[in-house]
Amino acid sequence: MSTITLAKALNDGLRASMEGDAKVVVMGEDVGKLGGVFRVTDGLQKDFGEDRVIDTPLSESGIVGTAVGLAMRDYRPVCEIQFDGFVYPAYDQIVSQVAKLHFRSGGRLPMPIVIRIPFGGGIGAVEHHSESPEAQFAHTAGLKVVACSNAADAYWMIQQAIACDDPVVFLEPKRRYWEKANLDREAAPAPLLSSKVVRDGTDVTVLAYGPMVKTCLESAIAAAEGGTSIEVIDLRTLSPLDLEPVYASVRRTGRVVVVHEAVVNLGIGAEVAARITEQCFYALEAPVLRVGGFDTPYPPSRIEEEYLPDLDRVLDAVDRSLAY
Amino acid sequence: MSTITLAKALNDGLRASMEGDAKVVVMGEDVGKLGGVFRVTDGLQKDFGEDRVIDTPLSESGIVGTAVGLAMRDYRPVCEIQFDGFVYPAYDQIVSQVAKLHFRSGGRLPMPIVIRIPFGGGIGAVEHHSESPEAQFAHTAGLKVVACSNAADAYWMIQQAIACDDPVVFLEPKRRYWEKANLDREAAPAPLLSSKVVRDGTDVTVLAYGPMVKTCLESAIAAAEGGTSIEVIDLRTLSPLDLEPVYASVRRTGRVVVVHEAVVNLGIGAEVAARITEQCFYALEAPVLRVGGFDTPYPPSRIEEEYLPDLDRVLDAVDRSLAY
Amino acid sequence: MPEEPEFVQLLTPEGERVEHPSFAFDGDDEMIASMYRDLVLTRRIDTEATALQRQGELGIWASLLGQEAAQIGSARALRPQDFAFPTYREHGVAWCKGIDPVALLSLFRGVDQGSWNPLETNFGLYTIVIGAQTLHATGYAMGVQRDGAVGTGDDDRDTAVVAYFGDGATSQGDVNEAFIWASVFNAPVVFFCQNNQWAISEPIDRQTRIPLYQRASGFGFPGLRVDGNDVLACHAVTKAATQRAREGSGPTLIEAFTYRMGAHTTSDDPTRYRLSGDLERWKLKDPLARVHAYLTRHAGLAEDFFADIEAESDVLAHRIREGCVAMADPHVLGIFDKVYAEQTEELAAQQAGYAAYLDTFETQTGAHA
Amino acid sequence: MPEEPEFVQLLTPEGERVEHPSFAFDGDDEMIASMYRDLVLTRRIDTEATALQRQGELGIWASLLGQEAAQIGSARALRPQDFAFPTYREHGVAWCKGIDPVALLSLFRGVDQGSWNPLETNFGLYTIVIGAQTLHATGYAMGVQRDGAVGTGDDDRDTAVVAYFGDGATSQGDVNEAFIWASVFNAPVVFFCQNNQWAISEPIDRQTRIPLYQRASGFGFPGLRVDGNDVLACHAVTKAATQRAREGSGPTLIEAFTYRMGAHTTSDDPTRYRLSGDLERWKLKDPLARVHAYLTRHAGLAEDFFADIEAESDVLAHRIREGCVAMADPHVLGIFDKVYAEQTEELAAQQAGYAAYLDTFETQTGAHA
Ligand SMILES: Cc1ncc(C[n+]2csc(CCOP(=O)(O)OP(=O)(O)O)c2C)c(N)n1
Ligand SMILES: Cc1ncc(C[n+]2csc(CCOP(=O)(O)OP(=O)(O)O)c2C)c(N)n1
Ligand SMILES: [Mg+2]
Ligand SMILES: [Mg+2]
Repeated sequence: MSTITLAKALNDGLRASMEGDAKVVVMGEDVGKLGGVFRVTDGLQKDFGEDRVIDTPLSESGIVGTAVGLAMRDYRPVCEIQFDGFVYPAYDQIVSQVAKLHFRSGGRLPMPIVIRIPFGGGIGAVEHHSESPEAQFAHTAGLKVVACSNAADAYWMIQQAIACDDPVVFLEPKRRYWEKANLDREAAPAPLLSSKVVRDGTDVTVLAYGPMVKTCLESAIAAAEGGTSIEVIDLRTLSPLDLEPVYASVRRTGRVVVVHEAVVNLGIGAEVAARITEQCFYALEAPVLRVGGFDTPYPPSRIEEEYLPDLDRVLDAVDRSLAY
Repeated sequence: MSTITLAKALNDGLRASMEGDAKVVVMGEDVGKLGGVFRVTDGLQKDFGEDRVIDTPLSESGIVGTAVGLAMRDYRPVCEIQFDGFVYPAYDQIVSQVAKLHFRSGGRLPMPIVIRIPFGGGIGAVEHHSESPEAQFAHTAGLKVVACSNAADAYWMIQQAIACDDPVVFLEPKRRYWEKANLDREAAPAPLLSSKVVRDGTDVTVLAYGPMVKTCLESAIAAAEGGTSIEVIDLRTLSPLDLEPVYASVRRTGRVVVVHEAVVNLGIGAEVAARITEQCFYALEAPVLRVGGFDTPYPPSRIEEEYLPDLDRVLDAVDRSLAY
Repeated sequence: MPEEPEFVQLLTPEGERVEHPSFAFDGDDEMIASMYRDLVLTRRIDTEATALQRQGELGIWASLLGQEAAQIGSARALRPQDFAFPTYREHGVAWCKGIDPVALLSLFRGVDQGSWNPLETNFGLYTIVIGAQTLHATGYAMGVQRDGAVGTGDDDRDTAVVAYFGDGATSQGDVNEAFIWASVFNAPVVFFCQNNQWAISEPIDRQTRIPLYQRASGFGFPGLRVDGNDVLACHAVTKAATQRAREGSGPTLIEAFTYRMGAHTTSDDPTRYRLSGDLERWKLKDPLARVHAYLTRHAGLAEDFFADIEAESDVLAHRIREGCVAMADPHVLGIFDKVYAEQTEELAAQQAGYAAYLDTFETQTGAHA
Repeated sequence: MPEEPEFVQLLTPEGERVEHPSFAFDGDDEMIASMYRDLVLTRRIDTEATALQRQGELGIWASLLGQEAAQIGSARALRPQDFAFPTYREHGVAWCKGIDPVALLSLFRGVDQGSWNPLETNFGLYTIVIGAQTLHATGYAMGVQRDGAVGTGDDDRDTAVVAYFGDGATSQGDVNEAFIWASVFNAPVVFFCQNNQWAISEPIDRQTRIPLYQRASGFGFPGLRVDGNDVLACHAVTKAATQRAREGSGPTLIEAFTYRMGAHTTSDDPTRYRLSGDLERWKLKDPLARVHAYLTRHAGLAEDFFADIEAESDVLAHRIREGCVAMADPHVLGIFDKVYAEQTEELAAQQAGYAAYLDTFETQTGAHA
């Protein structure tokens, strides 16, 4: 058992995967000597060499497009996209090639590619550095999309993603990179594509993933003081969704709030709400309420804390749910 | 009043806009002499010249990226993306530039750009020619996203989209290009960003847009024979959504089915379902049911009719809704 | 467009062999004869497929008419371990890579999206999104490097990768990024551009104002233009370029200067945008006729040689037709199995749900059987 | 990387003027003196902004240290109607385009995403997505053509567009597509690449294996390398290239060979990836020092000239500091007004809803006031 930051847990996880499988290669902008702008790949090039930790030209389509070729040559590329807002130049390669090649090839071409994306806001950054693009990837059949929320999950999930024979869009909550958690390297990890109840409760079910899990846990603590018992579920996998634990919870609480930083409109919350309503129609005491971004681009950083869902907005939704 | 195909209605609409405003330019691959692969721009280059109807290099990012510059120089570019599956190379320019520039400039840079995309399947095409990318654009704040379903709407909506000072992703139901409708050029058109009840009914509300409107209307006719009265609403605008007419309908029927070709998971139906449930919680007799694509890439064309929502699948959902 | 530059030519349209200071065809007449066979059979595949499309058996077909020499010449220069990444028009390359022509049709018929195994054939899937495959090729070549399969001197080990693409594709960001990556990493990849003068309705001047092969100079690797209708020259330059790649000397851009004799695809109507005069001029440069002339005049091949190939091509055409018509539609439930290597529960549930739904018809009417 | 090629230099690091066969600086000493002022003030803006970041007044800052000459030299060659599209580092260009330096800070402070009007200043928004602006520049230049503002001979009408970008940017598809479009349409655009040798931690050899200016040759327009630390040379070549553009002779690529003297941004730590020796060598080529030397030695400018500029720069620094600190945070409700030119009802409703929500705090605690 050790205490470790989320960024370091990813670094350790990457290292473990690289040690375990010589076909794992890490590629991206500044992943070499610099160790990535968030230091997630720190030291890897030194230990595994320039052939396995590749500082690439400044072209995201190139990063993902060449990863396809490497995968066809039996490699397992782990691509780093430096910030969420810079994944879009690679969008075509991701949705038309990476996501589809297994299908298009009639199952002959596995695409064991991991696309790591530090995502979300809250770090005071300039534009294009605080985006939440997950819904777009989750809408794309052929990808698997996961988001870690804490160091322990990060350590295991990155290794599981790399071991997966399908392409995984791996979302890292950048505002939580420096937060610490206990990591038990001997514990058996939960399966990659599973959600997890991270706090038990009885009155309202709150769903979150990535950076918002911590916010929701804090909301639950605050609510408890007021006598409201919130169950918090970390979705962890956004495509496929693992909603059985959610349905079970909703059948008990009858009330759900979904929280994410991404724009509410067509965000993950929309899908989750639609499914819960379909599966738990008679159990719901209130409509599934959603807390997330407004229909605006991400705002300048000085007001991002007012834009981002926070404890108050989560509790406001909880209250509104309870008021039904 | 004249009878006209949807493709020709668009052609006439483009022509009217170009005649009315010398700043309107049409650009894309093969839009010149060929008149576009669907002939939507037929004859325009001959009449308006190569400076206003621009055969571009084969690069979609270039098409949209240069359109931004043209818009900054006071032009109103109408970009044609040849097929839905080829919009992704332009994705970065669309979501990070076109969608955001008005916001990023503090409102100083209007982006009156129309991005025309023939979308959807059903024409027996090979891969990448039958995609339904609308949810991804609707999720992107700063864009307006509309879909026409018939020739009369097409004629007006394209002109309204071009007249709009905001960027509009304009979706054209390619399998309906050759279908005819009556066009009254003197009639006052409905506002661009409005949905429309296209068939009155009392038992179930069915929502659709683009190519599925016709399918749903046919379903309604079939259902009527069986004694079920379906109200069909053509959403027309996907971002923003215009759901007041939908809520009004749902409050009467208590039952809703949303239909689109796009993958159900995080498709427009997810958002519509979530909102309806929130706004009409007590009015709903059944959860909003969704009919659409499975979580697979678009299949080979020989089985596309089995993959695409059809009359039977719409009616099946209607029956399931009624069974609640 | 400035005056057209010289290109590498080793066999004139009249069927005369000519010398080139840097490139020579290193095969004998027997090999030329066997390439001629490939040219004829490839053209026959194309003709048959076009006919099948006209008869409604294929949804669409992209004809390679006029580009046979560029494809056969280049592909015959490949060693078995060399990997080729095609567009949607490389039927001749597919042929040389041992792909059953019937298998080529399935995509165009709409029964699947690629029916050969790229990993077994060293021939990538047909790629419709223009230019995307050039990055795949470059990445594959980077994998080859990492496998130590470059510059060992072992002819069975050292591996070249060839990316095929058209003139229009050169305007895509991806293709230019591929040039950058290949150059920066000195990857063993050959960029083989068939400049057939057209990207659907757009003439080459919509993509460049200088000859395309010169693009390479801006990225720091050699580019050259070859007579794309000359199978010997295409073979010679590709052999040299792949050899260079295998040795570890990095990428080359080959521009095969040719002409799309037919429509872009069977859906296209070129009369809307190009003059028939061009076509007539290019017919004089036909890639098959010149080899036929050479073989007759200089290699002493007699009528029976050609008659045999004709007969073989009739058999092939027949087989293609039979194979095509026999190609069954897939079952819709099969698509759920192909999405992931590790199917998700969600998808399995969708599959089961749809199967149950289809069953309701089956029991009712058998409609979806 | 092969031997470095010649570049255009008109003022040596020692402050001596030298001749170049093709380019000459066409200004007088007075103009050099005024450019020196720009150099000093620009550097001062940069120093002050860096300090403000250290003190927590800015979230981040991208320093132009070392690149002043490339920016001032090129931007001073622009006419008022010429439009410049910057990256995030073109503070010197902004200065020459008349942008208030205080306005530059707002993006980095995080109070907005661009606070000048591109349409009034002919200076585009800072663009962070690498390379995107090069296509905007090309499109703008196509608009210029369509407005008939090229090749008329009217100096106040004919318009050039300049796209600024870095060495790293040359690897983006967009930049290469911009080259293609500019070339095909012969657009009046100058591509001004500041090769500062680094893209964050990646040295130039991750982007190219030949000198960058040669990229242009692959696209069919001229490219040249200039001493990016020589303000006279940067002025001369940009003047020639923009003149060429205005006349209707099409695009030019200028590679300004320079060096990023500081960190990539204030968030970066270059000691992790580069040697201090390089920095020391480049200090000897400082863009300001050489002009100072020239003005002292050859233009007879005395200490008071330099003292005046120092004084002016102190005033400027003070003004920047005051302006920065005074910059108020925007109200969060304002963001709803900026999304569309024609706000949607949906968004208006969200705005009202959020206002009502905030009000609940206001009445409770005033927290979100
Ligand atoms: C990204 C993308 N954009 C547009 C298309 C539509 N399209 C198919 S083929 C083609 C022209 C290709 O021209 P070229 O590269 O010269 O190849 P050719 O067809 O001549 O062999 C176009 C525009 C596409 N397939 N992919
Ligand atoms: C599309 C994209 N990818 C990645 C980044 C992150 N990033 C910001 S600056 C930079 C390096 C840019 O290098 P260069 O073009 O040489 O410009 P310089 O910073 O040296 O002026 C990178 C990778 C980005 N802003 N945009
Ligand atoms: Mg072509
Ligand atoms: Mg740089």
